[in-house]
Amino acid sequence: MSVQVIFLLAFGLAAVWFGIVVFRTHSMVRSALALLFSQTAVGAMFLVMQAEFLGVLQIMMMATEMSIMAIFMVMFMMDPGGLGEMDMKHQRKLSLWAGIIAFGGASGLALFGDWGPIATQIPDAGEQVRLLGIELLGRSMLIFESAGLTILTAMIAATSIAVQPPHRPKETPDKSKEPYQVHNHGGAA
Amino acid sequence: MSSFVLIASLIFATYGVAVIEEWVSTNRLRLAGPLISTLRLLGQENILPRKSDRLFFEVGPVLLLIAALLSLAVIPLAPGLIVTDLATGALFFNAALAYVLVAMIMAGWGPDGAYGMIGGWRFLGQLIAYAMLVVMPITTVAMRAESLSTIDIVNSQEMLWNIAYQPLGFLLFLFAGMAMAFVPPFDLPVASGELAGGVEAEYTGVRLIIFRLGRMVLILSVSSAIVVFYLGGWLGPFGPDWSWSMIKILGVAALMLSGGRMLPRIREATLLAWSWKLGIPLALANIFLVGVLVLVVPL
Amino acid sequence: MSQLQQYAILFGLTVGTLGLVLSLYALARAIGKTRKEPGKDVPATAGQLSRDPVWVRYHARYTTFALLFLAFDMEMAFMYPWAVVYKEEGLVALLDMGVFLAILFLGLLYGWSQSALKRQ
Amino acid sequence: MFGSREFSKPNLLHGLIGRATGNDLRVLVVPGPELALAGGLDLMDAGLRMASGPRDANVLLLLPPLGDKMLNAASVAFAQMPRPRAIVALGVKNISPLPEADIYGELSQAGLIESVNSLRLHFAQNSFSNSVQSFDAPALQSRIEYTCPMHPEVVSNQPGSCPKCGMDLVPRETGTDTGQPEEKSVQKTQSSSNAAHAHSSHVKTAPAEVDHGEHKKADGESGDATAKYTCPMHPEVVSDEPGSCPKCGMFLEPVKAESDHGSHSHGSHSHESESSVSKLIGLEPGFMSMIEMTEGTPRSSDGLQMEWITVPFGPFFPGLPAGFGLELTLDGDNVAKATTSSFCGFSDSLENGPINAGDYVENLQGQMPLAPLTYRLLACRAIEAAAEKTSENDNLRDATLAQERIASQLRWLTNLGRQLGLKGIERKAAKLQLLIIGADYEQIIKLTPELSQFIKKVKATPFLRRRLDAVGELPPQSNWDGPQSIENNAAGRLVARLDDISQSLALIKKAGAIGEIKLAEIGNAAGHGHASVDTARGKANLHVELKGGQVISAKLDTPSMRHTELVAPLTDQQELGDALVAIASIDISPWEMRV
Repeated sequence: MSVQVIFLLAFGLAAVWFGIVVFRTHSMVRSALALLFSQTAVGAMFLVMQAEFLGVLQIMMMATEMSIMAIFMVMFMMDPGGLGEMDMKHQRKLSLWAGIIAFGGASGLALFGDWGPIATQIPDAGEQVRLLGIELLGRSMLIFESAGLTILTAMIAATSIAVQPPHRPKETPDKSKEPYQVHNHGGAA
Repeated sequence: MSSFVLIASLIFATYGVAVIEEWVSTNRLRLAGPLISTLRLLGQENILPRKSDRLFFEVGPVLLLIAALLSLAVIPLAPGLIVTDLATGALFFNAALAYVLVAMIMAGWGPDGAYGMIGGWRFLGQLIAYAMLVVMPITTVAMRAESLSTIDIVNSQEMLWNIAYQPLGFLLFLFAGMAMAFVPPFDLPVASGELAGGVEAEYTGVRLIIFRLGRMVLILSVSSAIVVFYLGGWLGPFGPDWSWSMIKILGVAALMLSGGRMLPRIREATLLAWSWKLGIPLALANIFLVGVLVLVVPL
Repeated sequence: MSQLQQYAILFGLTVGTLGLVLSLYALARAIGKTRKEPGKDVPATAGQLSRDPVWVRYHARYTTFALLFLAFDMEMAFMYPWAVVYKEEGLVALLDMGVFLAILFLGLLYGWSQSALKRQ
Repeated sequence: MFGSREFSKPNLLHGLIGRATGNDLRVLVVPGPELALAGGLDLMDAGLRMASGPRDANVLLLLPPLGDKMLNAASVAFAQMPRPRAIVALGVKNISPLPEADIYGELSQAGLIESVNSLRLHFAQNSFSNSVQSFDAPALQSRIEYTCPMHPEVVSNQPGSCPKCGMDLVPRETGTDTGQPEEKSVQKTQSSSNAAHAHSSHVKTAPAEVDHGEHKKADGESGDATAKYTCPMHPEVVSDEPGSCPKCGMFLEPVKAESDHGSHSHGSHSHESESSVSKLIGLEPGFMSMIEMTEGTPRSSDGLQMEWITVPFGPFFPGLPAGFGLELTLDGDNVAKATTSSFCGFSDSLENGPINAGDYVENLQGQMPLAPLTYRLLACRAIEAAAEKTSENDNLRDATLAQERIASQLRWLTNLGRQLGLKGIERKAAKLQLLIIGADYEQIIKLTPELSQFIKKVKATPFLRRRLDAVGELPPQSNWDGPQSIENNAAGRLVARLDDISQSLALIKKAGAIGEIKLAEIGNAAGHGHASVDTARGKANLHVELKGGQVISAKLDTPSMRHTELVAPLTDQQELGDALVAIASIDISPWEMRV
């Protein structure tokens, strides 16, 4: 039991540490992959807590999804290699407060929420998957099907955003400069 | 005793894959080939590209090896001859191999060289093409076995191997597996003629040993997954179980390695278009077909 | 073997691989050090020195595929538990998943019709 | 000991490794593997494996002819090869700036095998040594130059400020080759290391005379000093009162001085440190505006703006002709721009004055190692035309030409096989090429069935046609005169080359023998002459002027010179792999390009 707790703590700390690395590095790819390893550590925590299906699923899905995030970050962020050592943090105060409030909320939920009685008998991993399947096809069927619809909506939205040529300010110098110049002169005056 | 047999046969199989790999690429059978190459690389300088992301550069090959080894851990050679019989084995196999992608991106991005970086990002495109064709056929295998455990999956094929029960799934999984192990003609990220080595281009010495070893274990792992999911694993008419596993695995590895050499390297655009316009509809149809089949003819 | 023991083996396998790698590195280290020479550590580009960093905003051409892939990947999470109980549940499962997959396939068709299934 | 690894007391393991290295030879051929084939060397048979790049190689194999440019490139590749490494020079002596070769041999298969044997011994004994010297060459030197982040054309050897905008110049490492084309750096302006500097220096030094429009953009979201509210998406929308953006309907955000994204007055520009600038103008240090950075960079086909990199694909790129200096500007893995050069081109100016007609023929032959007899024939014909002589064995000469065409097409197939990963075709074509080059008439006739079978096999390779179908469409009215085909794509040219082999075989058979190409006696003839020859790559033309039996001027026009111009249109916006196949499909020989 105690070994289990130690590993749980260790993976938890790893998750937190990788989470910190996400913001401490200048490289976009490092940042994205740090987030991935943070999520992997969470997956390992699930495993330690004997939620095998959930853990393995987490470990699997995050790998591909965070990698895709990495390529999007490389595509759309300035200086993805972090060579300029530039600071990517913006709105520090706001995000700090948002972080503190979210952390407080989450820990409050964890500490004071009603988690039901502690399970003494954990069904074995195969049984867990089976029970999950029965749940999906039984009680939660509606949720399951509406998840399908949600995914469909997401697919349509993503496709229509990605396929349309992205809207951007015209790149011709006169058009982009014009509004700036007007205000700039105002500022100088 | 059994763990000794297991380790010995895994080492033997990895070495066998390496021998086959050299054989098909040079047309010359040298049993000592991989050993000699390893010794040569061991004595080679380990060049670290300057201004590189050293962490990624170092971790890439190691992660590739770990991912490939972990995926191999859920593959049974015989009943009892398995590292871990996870209840979610088929899923775990997939989860471990997802990190091959991460390793390739790291190894490609790390050295700050153009060939490697392009290779790494290409492999992401390749994954987007093959991943669904790995996942969906595994589901149909699990449907028949009523379990994700690899041992249960082999046992479910006692009457009829899955290659006969769901041939469509087998073909899809074979191609997807080849793309997953990036063997020719799917060797886009490490292509010699297109990227001068690609992701491998900057690796020398002991790091290259790790990379190549990881690659060999990956090929072994994919071919043994094909054997377990579709070719009845250890099932055979006579003789010890593990020998059947070994024969089948090395056979599939040889097929994978040699078959692709006959075809020109597939373009990334073609691969993506084919797998999404043809592969995924076929895989969905396969799920439906097997679904009906399992209910009607539950062999 | 309990589940936790199995995870411990997997963890041990990871650590053991790291150990193998480290000992190989140590062996290679004992064989000799890498000599620092001009030009050697510049990434090799077929006989020319290309000293510029390549870590730039890379234009991947498979972005629309990637977005569709994310949706499909999500959906696979439901497929595994479903597959395991498929035989047990029978027709219900077939219809249920049939609807689900049909919805998903619609998404694919939509993407196809919007020419998302091509290299951008 | 330029190739050994440093170790004072080699032990048993070192001995083993040395022997293993000797038994696992990966070779980087300079100028390239096709030169080995043309010279009749079978590398596979000698136990050598082709390396995919310098990192993969432990042997540098040098073959004649080697020019200075080629040797410079070879020294770069050699520097990047990990030790233990060795140089083998076959038929060449002076290889500076490379160090002395470890093995010298003669240029023949026997010489190669002998060299490989001594190479194995060399590696077994000298892989580790205690007297190791560092290798250095002029091509490896680097220096720091300074460039303006906003005006890449401004390059200086000293730090300072840009004469155009007054910004601080940023350092950049570059090779000593001052002939670095400046256009090359155009795409690099956005290279990331400069980017951060770009902004900081911009803020730091921006004086009042800087163009206000540009300055404004650098500041991104800044607005009017009197403005109170602005739209987060449309910085040009500024209002005194809260409300919503007329363009997108978003709520306007209040802008305060010294807030994170605040507006600021431009009154004060004389700050000493960057941080004080940031504080005062409310800009985060190092914050870059996307609009500023992507301004002026060319767009991709899908309208997204990314950064482009310039990557060399030569002279030793596997799958491309050796010595061909291709430099691709890549937008992702699409080719945005291609520039070509040659590392081994010819020069047709007669530097040392008029030369003997016979010597001229030999000279031209020597400059074209991939098609020596073809160009020998061309020279002979042009000179004979100038001297108004005719040769009696013209169809025998054509047979010789045909033989060389077959060899050339087979070498092209080897290259294509290597590029596409078709090992079988690569090996078989190389083997047949070796058989063809040295063959006499009877041997060629005997080889005919094998060749036809091979042609059939290549044509039947699954997916090969399909792979080549989509690439390499020549623009209309391009001056292509290589093998003609009905289909205007790489697949069509593959078929045309295969058919060319069959036709050449038929031609040899009809000629009945293979003739030697000898210059007719021209005496002291004088005059102008022109001749053209159908080479494997297209038509080659030569004008010569004779005076007193000597060539006083010559003008050579080769197919590759014309076809090089096709590289840019063929590769434009093509995926990298397709672009390389397209380039391979027009079969350029860098030897036929001008230096």
